Amino acid sequence: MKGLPPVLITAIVLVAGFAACAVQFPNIASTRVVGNLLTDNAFLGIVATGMTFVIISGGIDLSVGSVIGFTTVFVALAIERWGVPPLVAFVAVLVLSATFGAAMGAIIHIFDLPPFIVTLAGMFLARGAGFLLSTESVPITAPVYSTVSDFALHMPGGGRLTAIAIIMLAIVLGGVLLLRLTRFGANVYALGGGRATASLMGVAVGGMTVKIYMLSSLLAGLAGIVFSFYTSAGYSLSAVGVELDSIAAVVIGGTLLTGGQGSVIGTFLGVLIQGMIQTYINFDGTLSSWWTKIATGILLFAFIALQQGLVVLARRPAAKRAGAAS
Amino acid sequence: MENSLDPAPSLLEVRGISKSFGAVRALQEVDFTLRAGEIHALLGENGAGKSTLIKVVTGVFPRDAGVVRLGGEEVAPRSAKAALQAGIATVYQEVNLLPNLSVAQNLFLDRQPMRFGIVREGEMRRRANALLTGFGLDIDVAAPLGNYSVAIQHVTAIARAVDLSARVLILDEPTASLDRHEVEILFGIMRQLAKRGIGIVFVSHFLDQVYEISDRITVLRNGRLVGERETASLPRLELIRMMLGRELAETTSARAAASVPKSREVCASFENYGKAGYVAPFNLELRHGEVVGLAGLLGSGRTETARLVFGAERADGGQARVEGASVRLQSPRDGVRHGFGYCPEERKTDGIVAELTVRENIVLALQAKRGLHRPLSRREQDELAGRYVKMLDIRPPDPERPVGLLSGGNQQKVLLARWLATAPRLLVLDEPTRGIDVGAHSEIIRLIRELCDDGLALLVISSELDEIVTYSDRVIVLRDRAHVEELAGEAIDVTNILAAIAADGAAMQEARA
Amino acid sequence: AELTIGFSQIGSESGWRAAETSVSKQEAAKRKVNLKIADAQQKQENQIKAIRSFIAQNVDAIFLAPVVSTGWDSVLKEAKEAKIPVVLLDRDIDPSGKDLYLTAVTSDSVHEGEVAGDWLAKTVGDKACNIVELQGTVGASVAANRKKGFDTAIAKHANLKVVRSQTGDFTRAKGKEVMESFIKAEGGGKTICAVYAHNDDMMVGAIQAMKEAGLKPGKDILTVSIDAVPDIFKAMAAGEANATVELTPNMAGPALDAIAAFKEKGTVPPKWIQTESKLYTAADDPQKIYDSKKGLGY
Amino acid sequence: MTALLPRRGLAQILALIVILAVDRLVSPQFFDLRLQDGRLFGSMIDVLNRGTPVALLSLGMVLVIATRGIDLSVGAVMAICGAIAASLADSHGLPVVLAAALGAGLVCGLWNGFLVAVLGMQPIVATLILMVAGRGIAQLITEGRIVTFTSPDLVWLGNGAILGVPVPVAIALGMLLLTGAVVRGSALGLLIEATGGNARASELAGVGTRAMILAVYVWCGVCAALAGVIAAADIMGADANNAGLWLELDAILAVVIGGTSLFGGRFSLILAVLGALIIQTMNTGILLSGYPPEFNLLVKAVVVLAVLLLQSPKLSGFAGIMARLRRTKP
Ligand SMILES: Nc1ncnc2c1ncn2[C@@H]1O[C@H](COP(=O)(O)OP(=O)(O)OP(=O)(O)O)[C@@H](O)[C@H]1O
Ligand SMILES: Nc1ncnc2c1ncn2[C@@H]1O[C@H](COP(=O)(O)OP(=O)(O)OP(=O)(O)O)[C@@H](O)[C@H]1O
Ligand SMILES: [Mg+2]
Ligand SMILES: [Mg+2]
Repeated sequence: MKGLPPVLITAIVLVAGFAACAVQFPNIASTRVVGNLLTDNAFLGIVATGMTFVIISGGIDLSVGSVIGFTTVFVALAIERWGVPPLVAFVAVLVLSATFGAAMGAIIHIFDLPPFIVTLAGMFLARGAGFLLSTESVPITAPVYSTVSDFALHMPGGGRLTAIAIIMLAIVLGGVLLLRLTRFGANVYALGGGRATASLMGVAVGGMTVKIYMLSSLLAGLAGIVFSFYTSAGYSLSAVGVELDSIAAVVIGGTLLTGGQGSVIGTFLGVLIQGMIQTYINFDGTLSSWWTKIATGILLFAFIALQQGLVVLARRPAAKRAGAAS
Repeated sequence: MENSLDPAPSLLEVRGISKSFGAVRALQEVDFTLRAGEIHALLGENGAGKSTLIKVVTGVFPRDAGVVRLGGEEVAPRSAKAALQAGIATVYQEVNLLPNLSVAQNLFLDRQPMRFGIVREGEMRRRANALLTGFGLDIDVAAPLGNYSVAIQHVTAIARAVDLSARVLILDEPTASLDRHEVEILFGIMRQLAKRGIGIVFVSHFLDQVYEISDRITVLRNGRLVGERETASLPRLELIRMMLGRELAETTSARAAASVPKSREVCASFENYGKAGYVAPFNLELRHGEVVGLAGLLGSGRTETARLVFGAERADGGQARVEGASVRLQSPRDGVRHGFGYCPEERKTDGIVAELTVRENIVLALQAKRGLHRPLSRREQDELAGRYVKMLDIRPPDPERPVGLLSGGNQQKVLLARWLATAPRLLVLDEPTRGIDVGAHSEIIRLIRELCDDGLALLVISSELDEIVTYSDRVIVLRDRAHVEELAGEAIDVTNILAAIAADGAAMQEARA
Repeated sequence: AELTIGFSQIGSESGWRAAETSVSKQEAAKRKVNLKIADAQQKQENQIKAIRSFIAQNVDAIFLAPVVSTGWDSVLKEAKEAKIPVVLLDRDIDPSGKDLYLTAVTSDSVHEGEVAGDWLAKTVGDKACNIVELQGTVGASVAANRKKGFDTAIAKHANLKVVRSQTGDFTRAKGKEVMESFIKAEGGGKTICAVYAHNDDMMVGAIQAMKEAGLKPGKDILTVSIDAVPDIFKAMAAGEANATVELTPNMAGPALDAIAAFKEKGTVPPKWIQTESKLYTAADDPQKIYDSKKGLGY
Repeated sequence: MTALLPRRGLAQILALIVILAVDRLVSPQFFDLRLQDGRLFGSMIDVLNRGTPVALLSLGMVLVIATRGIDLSVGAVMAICGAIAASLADSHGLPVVLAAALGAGLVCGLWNGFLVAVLGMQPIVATLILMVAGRGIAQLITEGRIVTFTSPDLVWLGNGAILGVPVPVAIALGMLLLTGAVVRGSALGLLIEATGGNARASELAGVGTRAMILAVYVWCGVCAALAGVIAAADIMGADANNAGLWLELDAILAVVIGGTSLFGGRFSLILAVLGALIIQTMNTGILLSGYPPEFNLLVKAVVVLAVLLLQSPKLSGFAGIMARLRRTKP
């Protein structure tokens, strides 16, 4: 449960990376870029927060990208075609996605099926449902959208802290508090430590599983809404592959895929690290499609290896003591 | 206690419980009655069905038939949580706590002190500290439980169950990994609780403890109820006969060692062997045909010594020799290659591969030793498994059963079989008799003697000093992760060992003075 | 001064796209323009990020090959605020953003489908003709448009009918797999008269499937597809394909010219610079076209 | 759970039969077979032939998963090796081409194995690195184009036939037998299962768990390489952009449908391949059905869930459902 050291290490890696990038491209060290980083990764930050809960509990949720896609289409159609007021559409889609997550959680628990596969089926299902709604991209013209996308707190240096960035920061903060300070959070860790054991200790494992996947899908739905603000449109193919991005962010943030350990702050840093890798590549601008991929892979490796190395270094004295026991 | 006519009303009544796992009938029409305020021992051989009965009563397993009444009302909990809510708190046999959570969180999981929906971390730690201090434990409750030894984990589990202040407290082999001191504390607490009217079910293979603490005894055999007696009026031999269904060829409880001083060639030796921050450098000679016992308090460095000797942990200094030739022990593979074997103390995490069958678990080490390209044929495997299942009386005697489904004691025997199958020259046993019933216990001790008569060298760790005294030719006493004393021959007895262990306090005082 | 232009490219999902990228580089080099290409790996969010970082770098102009038609309003507004002209390449965006970009150099993908459909209608004449269609990726606007154009074109001819339509994801392998099952489902291919594929890659796969089923593509079954990549000309030269509609990879050339004129003389280009959707058939000396296209990076 | 042992595979076979029956419903000529140019021809053959890449991937994947790992990079490795084979095909003989491609797969596997076994990275991220970078490497080799070749030898690998059986199918069968022989003929199978079941305990029993982990990733790489070569041979070209795209998910799905737990331990090669066939039978059925492609994913989701529920330990068929309903009633 001690989240601090790995998080600190991730933070160090982030700052070091940022500094290195800024040396090469001084423009990077501007509030504008930082603002962009938050805005551009707002939806990723939100899903990744949900994913953190899932992964700490020992599960995984592959459906989030598709849920985002579905949400954007649903919201767009509801507002533009069905004439539903935006706020009602948001509530409806959040209820829908939360129900979807709850259903996946229930299947996982009741039938004792691996989350990987259940949520994979969920991924197909949500994407397919999106296609059924519309295969075209639907622009959203509701006035709320322009109001929200135009809203921004201006930072010194020309940077903008946009509404969706603020939503993301709020969700991350909420996630931190929920995981750290509540009984629910403690139970999430408990599930990750061992479902059977947690159950023997009196944790309502079934209920928790349902709630955790519900939370993840709910946040994916919210991320979908944010994504629709980001693009002012709904498109069934949006956010393909986001599940892997968010898993990567969670893991880079120091959360163990085996569950039981990790933190939301770490995930947030992981999202920023990924965003930074991309910013760097964009600033470079000379990379072909393939070198972009290769560079992303190399940077990903470098970050993880660096982090792993630091963790090993940090653990060294402790390892001797814990040795046999742990 | 409303019913003033009955001084000890029955609190928990179990009637006609049956439970089968596939073809295995683990429980058949078992009755069990627990009165308020009594300590009731539930006894039986390994695999008799004790743990299963407990799990059925607490709703972990669904039952096939029977009723459970708590305080006269029928209850049918469907989960451990429901059982807890009904007032039955349980410490299951294997430590069932979460190593990734802090000690405090483990103690207060799902019932943390809250304010405005937020866990009061400080308050929780304070209470955790207070609770554990009652058990004589002064540890950092904010650290992950996994950092601590099994013993501490076990105490934590007990403390948790006790603190739930239920009407019924069930303890499945709580003392298996505790030392005398901790057992004393636990018994003190149990007596207090009983006085408060709580009914306590106590499972143990230590008959001394049973006689010390329990009021009544229920014995199971092969999933059936054998009988229920008052402890005071049940002679020990009679109890053993009830458990085993036969007489126990009472083992030589006196020191049988040193009967035939044999050649005693050195099998393996360690000079100045150690690892900084792990265990202080030590010298150790292990001879063929000799049992060396390691004694000490919990956390004194016995397991650490064993792991260094086997190669599970790398030494950072010193010299190891096998049959006189100097060797490097960098990994368990090295140990196995040099003919060592090691039964670890934490059988669930370090020992068994739960999903694999008894046969596969038995041949695992031998196969690893032979290498990939020389697979044991199925016939050889069957033959080996069959032999050891019979020799160690592993029950049920089905080599194709996943080992995770065996009772705790039987799992332990499978581990022993795994190493015997490799025909080792040196066997390191960390708590080999933990959780093993009286019958098997004497079997294993007899086996240890036999093995060493055949020239095997043995290094045995046990918290049972009587046991160590019974079979050891030499005893090494550890304290604070250092080897402090070696006893041999006539000097080996419980008093001397205790003195060596306790010299601690005296020496410290001397040093301070 | 030398111009610096940021180009937010979609990714590298096909040979055509690779050719567009490499032609763009050649054209930029010809005009001594510093072209910064950011590859979005098929993701809109990456394109938005790229545009934002171009703005942060204060480039002289931005080229955008939008992966989807919607969702560019706010980022293009930012570009506009920063006074950076934007040119759309290859695909158009939603009409609501009309005033946010300088011009769009694109082909009309609905028109491409029409050209293909018209060719087929003309070739078949009055015979009844069952068509099977290999669609592009579900949800991709190009796929929808090419389908729409084709459907409009053949709607005028009652004898033409699309009997099966599945997605081949714009890839050879899927094109082949889908064609295989079409053949099975249509009595060994005997009832199929023509194949329409939303791109040439799928058609190349389909041609292989037909050959393996013992059918003669180009003769037993007519083929028409879109893009005009070199390999389809090879098939055409071998008599295994009948027609393709060109989608030129040179979108950057006209765009660069427009930007240069705009920067130097302030000439505002027309809102839409449409590229030609030229039809090629076996009559156009496919071998020669193949040789000329080979080096373009397809 | 393992009490099901004697019945292992029943659920999968049942699922396959049901899906085949549905396929027969949507396409009456589904089971028709004829000989075409010395090669069997029919929808069933398509199922086998198209199922080959995933079947090959699942042969490697099942071993990786048995050690409690996962390999997300197989799709990218397919692309790399296909690209290598295609670029060498017209200038070198088949042995060189194969050696180069399989060698590349082996190197990829070593890299993954190194990250997991030696550096101790979590398998999903370790292989994510190659998943991302690997496709880039493949595109680097082809420069984003589709590299075509005409070498008849390599083409034969994709389109030829042995005794009427398509070569890819024969290769997959051969690999199944080979893997089976290696894994079950030596002690490898047992040691892999032990490693996946409890790595700590296995290590203490003297099992070289690192070597096991390294070995399975290497084998997974080799299988992926073979799948990549076959995929390239099939379309007579290497499409680095799309070859093997998202196939890692299909391979994992195949393994899980084949009853191997993602938490490691017991595995079955045959059932994993059967899982791949189930997936492909469903895909082919979708293509034959004539439904609009918008439905593809929905059908897939429903079938996957149904197949999984069929083998859920908590539920054996209809009886199980009823029992559960009864039990959940208060
Ligand atoms: N989950 C299970 N599935 C199948 N069989 C089981 C399961 N749990 C226990 N058994 C079997 O039930 C029988 C009773 O086991 P149980 O664990 O109750 O014994 P026990 O009396 O607690 O023994 P020990 O003293 O060794 O702990 C054994 O034969 C065991 O193999
Ligand atoms: N009373 C205690 N207070 C605090 N820490 C303890 C205590 N007892 C043990 N520990 C810690 O538990 C860890 C594991 O001890 P370990 O089990 O290895 O010792 P041991 O000598 O093998 O004892 P045993 O085999 O009887 O459990 C050590 O890190 C030790 O510091
Ligand atoms: Mg027991
Ligand atoms: Mg110990």
